[in-house]
Amino acid sequence: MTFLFGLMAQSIQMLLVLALAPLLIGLLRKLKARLLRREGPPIIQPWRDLLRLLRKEVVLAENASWLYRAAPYLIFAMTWVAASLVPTFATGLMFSWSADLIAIIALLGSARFFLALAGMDIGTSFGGIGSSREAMFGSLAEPATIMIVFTVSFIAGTTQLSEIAAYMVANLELRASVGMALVALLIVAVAENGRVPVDNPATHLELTMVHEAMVLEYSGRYLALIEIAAALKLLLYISLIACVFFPVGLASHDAGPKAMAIGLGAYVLKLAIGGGMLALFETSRAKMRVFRVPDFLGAGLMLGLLATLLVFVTRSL
Amino acid sequence: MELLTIDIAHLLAGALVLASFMLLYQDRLSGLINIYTLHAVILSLSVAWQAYYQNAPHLYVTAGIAAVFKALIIPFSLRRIIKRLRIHRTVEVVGGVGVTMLIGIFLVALSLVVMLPATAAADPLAREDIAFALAIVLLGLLMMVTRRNAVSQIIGFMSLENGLILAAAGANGMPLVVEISVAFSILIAFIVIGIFLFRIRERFDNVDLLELDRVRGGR
Amino acid sequence: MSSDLFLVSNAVVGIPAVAAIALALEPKYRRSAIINLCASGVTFLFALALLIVEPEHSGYLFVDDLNIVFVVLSTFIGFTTSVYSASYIEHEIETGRLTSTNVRFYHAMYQSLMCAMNLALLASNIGLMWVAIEVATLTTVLMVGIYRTPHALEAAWKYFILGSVGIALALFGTILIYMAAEPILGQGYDAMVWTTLMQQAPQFNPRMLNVAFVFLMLGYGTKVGLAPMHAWLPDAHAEGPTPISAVLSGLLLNVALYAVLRFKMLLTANAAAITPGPLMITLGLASLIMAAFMLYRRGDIKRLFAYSSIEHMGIIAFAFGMGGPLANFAGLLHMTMHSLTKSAIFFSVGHIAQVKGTQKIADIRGLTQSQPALGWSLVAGVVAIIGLPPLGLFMSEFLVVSSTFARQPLLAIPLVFGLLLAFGALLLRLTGMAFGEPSHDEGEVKASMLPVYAHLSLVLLAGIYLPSHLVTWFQNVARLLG
Amino acid sequence: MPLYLALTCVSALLAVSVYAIVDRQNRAISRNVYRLCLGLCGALFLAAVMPRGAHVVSAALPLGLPWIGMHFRIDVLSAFFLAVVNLGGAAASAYAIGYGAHEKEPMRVLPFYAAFIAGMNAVVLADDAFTFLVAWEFMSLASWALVLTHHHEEENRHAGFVYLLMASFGGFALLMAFGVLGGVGGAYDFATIRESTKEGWKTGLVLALALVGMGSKAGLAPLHIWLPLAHPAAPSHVSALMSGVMTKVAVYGFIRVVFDLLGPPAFWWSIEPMSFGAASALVGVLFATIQSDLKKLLAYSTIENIGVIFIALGLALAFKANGMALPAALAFTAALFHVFNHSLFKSLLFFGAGAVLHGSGERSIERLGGLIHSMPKTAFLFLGGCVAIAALPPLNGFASEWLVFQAILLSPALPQWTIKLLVPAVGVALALSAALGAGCYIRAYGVAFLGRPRSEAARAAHDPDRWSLGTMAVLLTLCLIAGLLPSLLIDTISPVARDFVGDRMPTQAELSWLSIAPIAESRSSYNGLLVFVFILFSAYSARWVIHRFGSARSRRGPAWDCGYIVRSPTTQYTGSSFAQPIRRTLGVMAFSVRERLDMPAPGDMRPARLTVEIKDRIYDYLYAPLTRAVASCATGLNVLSLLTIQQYLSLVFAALVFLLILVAI
Repeated sequence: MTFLFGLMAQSIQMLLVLALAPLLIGLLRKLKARLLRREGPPIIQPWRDLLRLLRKEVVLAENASWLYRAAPYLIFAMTWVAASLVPTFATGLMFSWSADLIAIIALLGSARFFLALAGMDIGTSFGGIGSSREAMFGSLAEPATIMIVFTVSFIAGTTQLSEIAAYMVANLELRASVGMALVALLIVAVAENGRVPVDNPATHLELTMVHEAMVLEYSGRYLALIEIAAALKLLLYISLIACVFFPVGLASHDAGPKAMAIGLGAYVLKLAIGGGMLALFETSRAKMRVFRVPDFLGAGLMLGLLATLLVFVTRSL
Repeated sequence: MELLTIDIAHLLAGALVLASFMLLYQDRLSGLINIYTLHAVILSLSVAWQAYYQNAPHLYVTAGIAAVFKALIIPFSLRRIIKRLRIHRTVEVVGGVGVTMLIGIFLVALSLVVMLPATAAADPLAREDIAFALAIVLLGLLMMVTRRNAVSQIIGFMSLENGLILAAAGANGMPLVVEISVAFSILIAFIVIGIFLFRIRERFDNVDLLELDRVRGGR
Repeated sequence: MSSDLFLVSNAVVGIPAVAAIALALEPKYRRSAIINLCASGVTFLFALALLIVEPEHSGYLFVDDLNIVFVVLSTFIGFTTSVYSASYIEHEIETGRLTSTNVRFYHAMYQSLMCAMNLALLASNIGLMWVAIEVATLTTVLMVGIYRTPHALEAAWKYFILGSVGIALALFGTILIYMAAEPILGQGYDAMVWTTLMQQAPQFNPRMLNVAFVFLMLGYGTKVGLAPMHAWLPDAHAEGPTPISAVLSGLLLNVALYAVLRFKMLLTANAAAITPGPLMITLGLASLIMAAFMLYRRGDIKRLFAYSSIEHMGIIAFAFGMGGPLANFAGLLHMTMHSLTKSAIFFSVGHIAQVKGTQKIADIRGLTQSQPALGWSLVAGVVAIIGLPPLGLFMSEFLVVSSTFARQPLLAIPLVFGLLLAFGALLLRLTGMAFGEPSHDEGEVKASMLPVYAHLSLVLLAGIYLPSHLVTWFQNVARLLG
Repeated sequence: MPLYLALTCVSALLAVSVYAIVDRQNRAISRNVYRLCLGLCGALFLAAVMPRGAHVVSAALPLGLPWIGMHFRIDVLSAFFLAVVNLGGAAASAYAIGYGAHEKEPMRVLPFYAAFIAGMNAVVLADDAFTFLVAWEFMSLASWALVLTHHHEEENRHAGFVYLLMASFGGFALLMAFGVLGGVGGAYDFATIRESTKEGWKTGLVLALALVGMGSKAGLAPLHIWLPLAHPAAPSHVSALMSGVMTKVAVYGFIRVVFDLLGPPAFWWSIEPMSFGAASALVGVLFATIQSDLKKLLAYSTIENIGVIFIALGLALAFKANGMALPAALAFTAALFHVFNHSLFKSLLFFGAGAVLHGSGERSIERLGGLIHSMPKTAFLFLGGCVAIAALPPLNGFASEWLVFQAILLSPALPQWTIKLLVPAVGVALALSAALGAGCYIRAYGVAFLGRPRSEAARAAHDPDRWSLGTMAVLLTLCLIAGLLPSLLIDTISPVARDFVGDRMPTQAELSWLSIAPIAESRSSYNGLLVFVFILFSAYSARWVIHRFGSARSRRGPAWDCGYIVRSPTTQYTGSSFAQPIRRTLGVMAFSVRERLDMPAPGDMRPARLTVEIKDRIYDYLYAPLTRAVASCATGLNVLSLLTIQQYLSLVFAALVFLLILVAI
């Protein structure tokens, strides 16, 4: 019985993230439009686009290989799994232990790996540009993330997200290192999701784009998969921040439906807030040159390391 | 009487050292050869005296070899050689005779310092003898080092070897002295023949230094 | 002592002497080569026989554990070299570099050299040993100069003069030893015999011994080829016929070393005298490092390996200077292995020089391609000489370095430095000579690879397995050396 | 019993190399030799894994150093490494049954190949210093000969020279280390060394020497310069052996000396391995990222992985020194696990590179491209290798690096501040190298296998023979298994950990769902299998849903490429342009990059060209001065060979007088 319940909770979460991700994007676009005094598209719009794309026929370049065709599914699957392993409304879901924080980050890494490869498969210059930049950003963003993981798990003594969340709920304490880690994580999140100021998801000016350049050749269902994967990634990062730094309202896996409902509500609220803040941030910033991005990420990395070292200062472990 | 014998031995050994100094000083080849002859004669005398003093008959043989071979044959052949090679008139430039002399004196002092304490046990004649012998050896080596002319270097070597014979003779009742002197005479004969065969005019390695560098650079 | 006539040791000395006379009379070079070979073979057999018969002590000769090592080794290499020289000399005559008279002379000298060396090793008294070594010098001088080219003559002459000075110094040292012994042992023959000297050494006048050792070390050290008295060695090796280079490196250096060791024992026996170790160590290290650096600028293949001989003599002197069971054992082993390996290298180098018609390293390339047998045996030889396993020199170098480092870490560092330098130089040259595009060959040779293979396989065997007899025997000798 | 089997196999391998020489005329010789090697490696593998009667079996032969003999021994550690070595050896041999047929001069490979494998096995089995060093140097020697297989290229000759020189440098370091351990008496067998007591300075000395000796063979920076020269020079299956296996033998040596012979560690021992490991990880991956020669790239990435292993070993030392047995076991297990993994996927990748080299004749990725079409099978297998070595889940590379991270996360419990603060820094290096590694392999695979062929050779390339492909497939499968079920390997390794760091990780096989939890499930856990199943499930469900409800139609058309219509493959991103961001951002500090762009004026028709020159700082500042110094000394001393006899005589004279004065006073 508990098994079935657990399974159900887990699958609810999987479907939940899947459902929410495009809506988050929609919300983001809407808010940005409103901030620019425009009547934006409805929040549901991304879902519409996706469904249309899914029904379209795919146009493949002549020399597209099997890898090119398999990549979207892999990317989608990896991101989805990663996203559904992050506690959203409840901790300690059935399979949450099957991958800890490091593994989740690594899963995103493999998604990036295949995305970058797909970008190079057709052999166009833009794909290459996108992939090479993506590779560089990734190779700076990942260590920063790992550093954040170090900080958090040095404090909480675990890399299981559920446990971290539980710890954070249990003893709420303000630390310099936590603050730095939060900032670093925000930087990483912005970079990883290709938001302004690192990349502009809305443009098609070739030279400013990273993510868009890689997927330039994709169309139809493949494009849809990649888009939703991107949305999932954004969702993942926000819920990560939420669950590590603002774990209020998280239900535990054995709690009753009521707690679950509360958790759900809290989660949606957090997402909305996150989206709102991101929208504000993006509208208030201009995109930076590509070769300034490493400094941006480097700052994140340094913050992460500093946070890790400060852990020892603030609390003698 | 005892003292007299010792004094005579001393006299001869000292004369030998003196002769070595003269060799160091002398810069004309023919003159060198004459002095070497003198050197050899003194050697044979002192060896003979040792033979008499130690009444060791076999030393007379050594003395004989010295007298005949070194005092007659070698100088004779050397003279012929330098005539053949047309270097009998060469007067070689001996850089800084004074310095050489000083070094020579230092060497004599050194040999005394080294030898006298070492041979405290040995009988007086032997110990002065060996000290002088060492001095002669060192002087001979010094001569070989300072002279550039092959023949004079040879003469230096031979004077060195005379010192050895003196030492061998001086060592009381040392066996095989004859054999050793014979072996040495053969050696010297070879050297002299060598000079003649190899037509060595100026130096042992009869090519100038630049040439040497060119030849050996690749070795 | 009429019975002494029938002693084995006499045979070891006598046979070469007789053979020398016979060869001097034999005009046909083929037959004389065969005689040479047989004589050396028989000598080697008799040397082996020395192992079986109980230690003998006749009037002028004597046998003990120490010198028997040297005798067996040198007669063996003398034998293999004679095998090699047969084919080598034949080629020289065909190419007209040597006339049959030269060869006649060469063979006679070869045997008399053997005789002199065996005599020096077996001589029971220091005077006789000196005479023998002097004769050996003379004969080798004549053989080095045998090609009569200006370089050969120059080399011979250089060797002759430096050698004679060394000999003279050694004689003076010998006389001093006698004078040190004479007050205790009384006048006459006894004061020059090893056995009595060793027994009475503690009573000798130490200062006398010190002075004597200085002369002996420099005198015989010249023949060992230790820096700074080494100058004769490279030229003599490079300009003479290759069998002689092999004999020089493989035997003559050892004989001189043997003399040094004997006198070292004498000094160690006397407590009051200076310990000879430091002097030997200094000279050894000097030779090692000097030679190692010299290896880099060598353009002549035989000079290259001549310098490597200096280097190895340095190592050996170092080992014996360190003393102690391990180091001495290592020294003996290293000496044996070096003799075998180096002569093997010279064998193949000789043929290589004949094939390529030059000794210039720059003109020798890609041997493993064009001359597989010669090339690979050169590779094997060099690999052995730079002390890589599984060949014998690795074991000795292992012992030397590790034992030194355990005792005197600071001494081990220059040692290792020198070894690495030499390693680099030889490897560099080897890579150039053995690999790459082959340079063209002047002519073919009927190379006799047998001696090379024999030596190398012995070295290989020793690197993996040392028979227990040999080990115990070496250990005795090591103990003897103190 | 297993020991004797192992020794027989080793001697049989030597016999094989002799046979290869004897029977060189035979046409089928190379196939025979490789078959034999395959069989013998298999037998040795069995000997490693077969149950040993005693916990430790040892034997002594009357060879080697007379008064010690040759000691051999199999304990858990040597068994593990024996397995690794022979797995690699068997794979290489199997691959070479097909691949070796293309060798022009088989006689320059075959004898040394068998000897090489024999040497590596002997190192692992050796139980006294002499035997160890003999086997060690023998291994170097054989591999040197293999590096010189294609001796016609100047660079290979140079590689061989540098390689053997560095090897003997390391050998001497080890020799001295064992000299210290063996002591004045010369007690060189490991049993005695274990018993003997060591003073502080001695342990420090031995540690440093061991690090230098083993590190120079393993390719630890800054002793790595030979590695990227030598490994690519050899034939590919040998490169696989050298990179995948020989470096592991060096790791074995380090563990044997430092964890076993040297006795209980002090905490500062861990500093050297960790910092040098971190340095190598970074240097290796950075240089790998900018290489355009496929095999060089792989060689550099070997340096990176060795760095990772040494980091883990350093951690293990730190924990062990502080008596924290469980974390020590975790770090140690991580190290060995990574050893195993790296030997698998590095061999796989080198085999792939060999297949590419043979199929297209090209080693430079700049002239390749589109191989995924011309050699699809190889492309698939190589992709697997890339994913594995890029430490991406669910393959095995990630599993072991995950363990290393877990070990790092335990470091706060360490009492010493130096280490406490050093470890996070090392962690950054580790994370950075992992991420860069992923980028590096994206580049390698993307440029070489994807896109459009940049040369005719690449277009005409073809898959290799069955044997080669089969071997690669097997290796990939092993990678997958090791990645999905790490628990199996962890449990096989843990006895080693118990013997060498005093404790073992909790048995993983008992955990639910076959997941792994190093310390406790509440702390951290990972389940490769489940993640893999999840991914497959969601991917396939997505595909099913889309094809069912969306559309499954697709047609081919020209690439969009923002409307550009230049079809020439030169418009693609090249390897060097891909690496440009890395060069710009990190290149300046790691390697002094100089980029020169020559852009023609508008209207000028000549092509613009960009020249990039990269200098290895380590080489410039460490090795170049050394070589210069030696050269100048040699030239200076060379005067000694140009003197006249007179001057030589004066040398003698000076020596004599000097000594006489010495004696006089």
